[in-house]
Amino acid sequence: MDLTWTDEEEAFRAEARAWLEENLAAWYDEHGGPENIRSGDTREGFAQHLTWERRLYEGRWAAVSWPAAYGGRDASLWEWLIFEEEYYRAGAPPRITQNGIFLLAPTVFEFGNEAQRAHVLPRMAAAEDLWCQGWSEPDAGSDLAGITSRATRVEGGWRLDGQKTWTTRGAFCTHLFGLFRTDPGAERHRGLSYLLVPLDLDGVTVRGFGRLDGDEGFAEVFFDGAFLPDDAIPGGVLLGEEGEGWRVAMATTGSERGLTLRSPGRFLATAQRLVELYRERPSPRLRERLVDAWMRAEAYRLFTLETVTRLAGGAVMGPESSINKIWWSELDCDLHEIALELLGPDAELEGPWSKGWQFALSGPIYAGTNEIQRNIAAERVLGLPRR
Amino acid sequence: MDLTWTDEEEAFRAEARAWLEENLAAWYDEHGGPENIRSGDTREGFAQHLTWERRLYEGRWAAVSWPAAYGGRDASLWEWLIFEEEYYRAGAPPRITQNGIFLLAPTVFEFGNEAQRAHVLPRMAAAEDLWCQGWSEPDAGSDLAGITSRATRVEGGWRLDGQKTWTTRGAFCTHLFGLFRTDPGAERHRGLSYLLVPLDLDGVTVRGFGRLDGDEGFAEVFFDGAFLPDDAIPGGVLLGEEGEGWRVAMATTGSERGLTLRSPGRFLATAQRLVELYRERPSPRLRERLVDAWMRAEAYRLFTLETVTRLAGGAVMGPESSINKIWWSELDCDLHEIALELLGPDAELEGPWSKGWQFALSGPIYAGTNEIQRNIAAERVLGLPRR
Amino acid sequence: MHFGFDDDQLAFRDAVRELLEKECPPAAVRAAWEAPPGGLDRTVWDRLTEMGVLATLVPEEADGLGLDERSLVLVLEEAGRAALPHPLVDTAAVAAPLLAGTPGGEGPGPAGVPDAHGIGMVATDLGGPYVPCAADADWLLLRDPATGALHLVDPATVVLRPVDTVDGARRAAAVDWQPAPESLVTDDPAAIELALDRGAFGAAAVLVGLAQRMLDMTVAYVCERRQFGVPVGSFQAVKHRLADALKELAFARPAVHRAAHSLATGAETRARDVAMAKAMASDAARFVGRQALQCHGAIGYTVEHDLHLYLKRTWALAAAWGDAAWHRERVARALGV
Amino acid sequence: MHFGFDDDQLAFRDAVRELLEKECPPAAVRAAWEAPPGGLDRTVWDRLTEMGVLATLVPEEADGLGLDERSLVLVLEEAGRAALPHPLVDTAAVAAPLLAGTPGGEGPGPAGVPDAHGIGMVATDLGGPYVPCAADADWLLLRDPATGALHLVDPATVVLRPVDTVDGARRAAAVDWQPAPESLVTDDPAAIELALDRGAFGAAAVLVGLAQRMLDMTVAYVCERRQFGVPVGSFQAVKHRLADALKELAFARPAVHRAAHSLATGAETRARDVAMAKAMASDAARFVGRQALQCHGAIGYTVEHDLHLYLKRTWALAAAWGDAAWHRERVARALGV
Repeated sequence: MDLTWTDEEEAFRAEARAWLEENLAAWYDEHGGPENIRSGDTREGFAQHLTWERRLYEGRWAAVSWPAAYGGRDASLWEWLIFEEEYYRAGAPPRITQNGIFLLAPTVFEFGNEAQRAHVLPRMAAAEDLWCQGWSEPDAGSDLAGITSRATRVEGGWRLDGQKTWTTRGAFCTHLFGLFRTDPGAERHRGLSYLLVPLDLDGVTVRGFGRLDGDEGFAEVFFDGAFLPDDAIPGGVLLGEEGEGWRVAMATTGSERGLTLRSPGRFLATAQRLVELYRERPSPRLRERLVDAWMRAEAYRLFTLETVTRLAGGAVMGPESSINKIWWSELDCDLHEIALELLGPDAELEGPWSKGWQFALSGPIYAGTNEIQRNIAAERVLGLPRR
Repeated sequence: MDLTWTDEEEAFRAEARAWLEENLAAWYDEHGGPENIRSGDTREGFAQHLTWERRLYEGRWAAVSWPAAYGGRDASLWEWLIFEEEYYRAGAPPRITQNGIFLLAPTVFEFGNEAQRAHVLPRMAAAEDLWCQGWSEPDAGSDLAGITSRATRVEGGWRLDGQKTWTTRGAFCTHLFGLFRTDPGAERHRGLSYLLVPLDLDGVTVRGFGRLDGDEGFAEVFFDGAFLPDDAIPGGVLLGEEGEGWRVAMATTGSERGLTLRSPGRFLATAQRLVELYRERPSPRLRERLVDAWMRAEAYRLFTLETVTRLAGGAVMGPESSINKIWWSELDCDLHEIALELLGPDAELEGPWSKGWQFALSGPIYAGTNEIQRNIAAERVLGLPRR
Repeated sequence: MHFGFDDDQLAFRDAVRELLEKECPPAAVRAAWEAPPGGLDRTVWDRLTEMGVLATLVPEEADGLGLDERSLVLVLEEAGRAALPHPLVDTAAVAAPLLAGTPGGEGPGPAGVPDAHGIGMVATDLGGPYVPCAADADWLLLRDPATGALHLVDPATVVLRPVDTVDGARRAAAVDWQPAPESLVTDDPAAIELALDRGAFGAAAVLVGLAQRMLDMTVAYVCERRQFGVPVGSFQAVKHRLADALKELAFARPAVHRAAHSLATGAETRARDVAMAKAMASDAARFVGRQALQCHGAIGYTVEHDLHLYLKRTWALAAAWGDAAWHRERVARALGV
Repeated sequence: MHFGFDDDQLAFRDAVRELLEKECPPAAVRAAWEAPPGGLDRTVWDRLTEMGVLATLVPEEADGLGLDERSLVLVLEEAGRAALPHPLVDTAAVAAPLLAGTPGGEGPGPAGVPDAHGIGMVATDLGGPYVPCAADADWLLLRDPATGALHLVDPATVVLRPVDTVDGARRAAAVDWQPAPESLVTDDPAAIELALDRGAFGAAAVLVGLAQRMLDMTVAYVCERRQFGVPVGSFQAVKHRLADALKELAFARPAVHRAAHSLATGAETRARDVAMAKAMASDAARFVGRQALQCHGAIGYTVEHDLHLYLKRTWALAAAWGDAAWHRERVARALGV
């Protein structure tokens, strides 16, 4: 056991820190100051954030853990953790590209062919193609296997029918990765396929709508007999085998709940800002809760270091990522709730903490509700009977 | 809405208070001081508490809400609440007769014949017959319908076989009221009968064993072909109809969870003692939790006043008693937990708060676990689907 | 001892419920999010005025209904169930009895102010730094920050700075104004304290109604919504969340009703009872709201679904008129700890 | 960066686990409840001594194993899993390295004291007012209440007043004694602080082991116990309780392992890290215990079932060496709030 970083890792951290400091300032200047940056989940803010994403790409920070050939810098998981810590410590903005980079890309690496990788990944890193996740449907939320959107084999491609919803940033993206039922006779988890879909096809309609926090962060995507040519994506629009969509998607789910979607750096930064808020507006009655939340953010970092040690030793992520997701999503709510209590009557005003809190409330819902995560932890980690 | 007591009710309160003060002192004197009184759930303490129960009976305070003919004083539910407040405010001891008086007696009033009432009730009030509840079995805890103890019709009575367990104070009682399977062909809730069983029958063996808090408060009761004569109890040993035991018992369950088993007075007194403990050993970090617990005890009183108002207006107790039981059992745990935190390192020592806390921990388990109460509240009050 | 309501009180509640179901559906709440400052639709407010709801606590001799908080509490719960955007607490629970001088005062309203019955819409900053419906109100009841005295101020004489709050239908603003002798209503600390208690009590009652609405919506939703081939309400985790929501609400409500009684009877324990009511109602409503959001899942996490209308009002009111922690502090002092 | 254990550390743990499974079954813990003062069975202790466990933190040149807290932490978790009644934390985590003068000291043991390796069983009042296994120990490490200095005292020279505690196997007593110059071990505040941190860390590790044992017992029980025709572990409410127990434990454990690292490397953040470990382990173990009890139902609420042996040790240790609140206070100071 050795909890110190190597000189190389410290150098990596210093490089990231310096780059972020300089480029964040430059980005703010570009938009006339941080006060003019709107949420990336609004149309106007999304466009602003695109300039940040492209800056990241130019600095080769868009996807540090990817091979250099695809726009990354072959960083280790350790370096990725370091980068994330620095990213959030610097106060850099949430990644509007995250659903592509953190959810689709691992799947492309695992299941894509070389042509798909070569086309999809660099354009994703460069924020040329902007990917949203098309899984949920009006009747398939927690129960993803209830998907009814259909992809029907036709000459030279697929015909798409159905509807996706709660598609994060769907109204601003260019592409969707989604699950469609390709075998109408199969039920539940069978007969689904994982498709890569440009959103500018004829017969595809995207309608943005407001999330709880007021931003137009959600979209409905309607497919009305849209024709998806096989060659819409070089290497093909099918990721993995036809009918294997569930298995392919579940690999992504592991990433979503686990390591990559919500790195410890994000919560460490929030916890640190909370400590600073407390120093400005101390409230002894909240001191223990503050310490508790800070410790839980720190414990998340330690838990992750332990996990990465195991992964570095050859282990694979297992169902324990389910408790991970419960932990950070509830921690995020608590961090923001304490902040709102510290703010007192001012908490009613819209502001970063209020906004952050409303967003945090979605954490126990998205990426598999915490109820489902608890089922998974109980059944697959502890071995309790499924019934 | 009028939250004041009548002059008669105030007079009743004053009478109860004066009597309790005088007689508690006398009872302590009888045993050489309160420090010599042991827990009523130990053999020695049970005998000490019997002298208290008989004193209560002589003062006609053993069962105030019963008709005078059976040893009560025809008190209203309001007066009963007042008496309970005074009882616990005075620091009078837990009732070792409670399972008879609060669980069996309401059933005898509702389902018993006149001969059963005339025999069972006065002797119960006088603490001549001491009743324990024989429901749980090794394989029928939360799932009471899993009862397998059998009562077989034989000439002049019943033959009893099987085992009951977790029988509170069973090792010190004289009688058991219990559910036995009288129709071996029937399953689950059907074919059970509610029997009144003297524990001195041949073929009945009672073995006391320790609860978590160390007292011998539990017993196993073994029935090995014991012959229970029909006339062991005047009016018969069967309470209600043969095969109707489940329905009869459920009436008792309502009492257990609801109004009578745990009156608000009990928790108001604990909350008040906690406030006093806080004044002796103030700990600002616990102040909000203290206030919260005090409010919850007070809210329990108000909720009960509302319930009794409805009952007085002709309503009947419904499934809402399930939330009642969750409320007081969790409140009891919290009240004692705060006390232990106030006591700090001294909490490790055995003492009234430590003992009370260990007992409180059984609250979410006994009388139907809180999990089952939540199911009942959701299904029968809110109408959620049973599945 | 009778801890319940009489037939008149229940009939009054039913009449208001019927009105609000018709005139204040979710669409009316949404409209209040969108309307420009000063443009709040008054249809439902005018009907409430006609019914005498605003003058519930005004004595009959002053043309009011001559009722007390035991009648008002049920009406305010209905306002919560409907998420009524108008400042009913400010007007009916706080301003009307204050201006009518009840109980026991003489009602020293400033010159030019209509009688308490016909006062119209009053908004106040007693509940927090920002005034709800500030641009819509006919009068502003404002606290002089220097002296604590209460003034009734013509909105035409102040500068409003609208603020962006979590609940858009609160229509809140900061108010820049100058106290003047002629606007003084009272500087009697007891009268001010009573006004604050009435406001906290009123907010507590509204929170109970909001919580009930969110619970009802959620029960209906989980019975209907199917996932994994069954209604989601058949999952034990959902059942237990909602059972706890039911429990918290069921035990907070009597505390609010008792506060109504304590205010109506001028009980010695009034301050403690109101504080307990507001603390418990704030916590219970926030808790119920949290369960409602989680049980609705992504559907509830949109502004297209109605849940957010009730949820955001809950957040705003839980923090207004003293949050739960502030009122627990008051209870602590009453307990001598 | 490597946040895991090496093969030697794991082998050491496995050896201790094997020993304790054989020599410290629940019956041995029960025997510790019953044995008279001074009558604690030493079979398992002698085996631990032979294995060198007591001297884990003693340098090799002083005949110890020359290991550090990163090796000891796993052993202490095993002691927790077994609810070992003997004062292993007092002896191996606190007294042995203190007397051996590690790290960096000279080990100024009082005259007549055996070397750190062969010191035998040491019990201390550093963890709280009462000394566990006081009548059974060979030496008592006591804090002078006037000066804070630590003394190593022969039990024959003190008066013990056994106290009745929740966990009978703690065998605790209050100690009446007089500090004397010849019994002084150290009055160096840094050494005393380090001893306290080692004790808190040790208790945290034991709590992790206790929690793991209670979780394992409960998982096994709910898979086997049937009610309503199914294993009770198939109910979602039970699943979610135990998923939360797993989660709390899984996130507390790395905090304890990090504290081991901070102690072993003399990290600047040592005090904060130990405090965080003890706070989280105390809370997690109490939480797991509560879920274990509820999921066992009435069966677990008896002294005939083994659960209470682990539960009561958990309660005792969660409060000893500073409870969670006390350590959160230390973390708060480290955070500058």
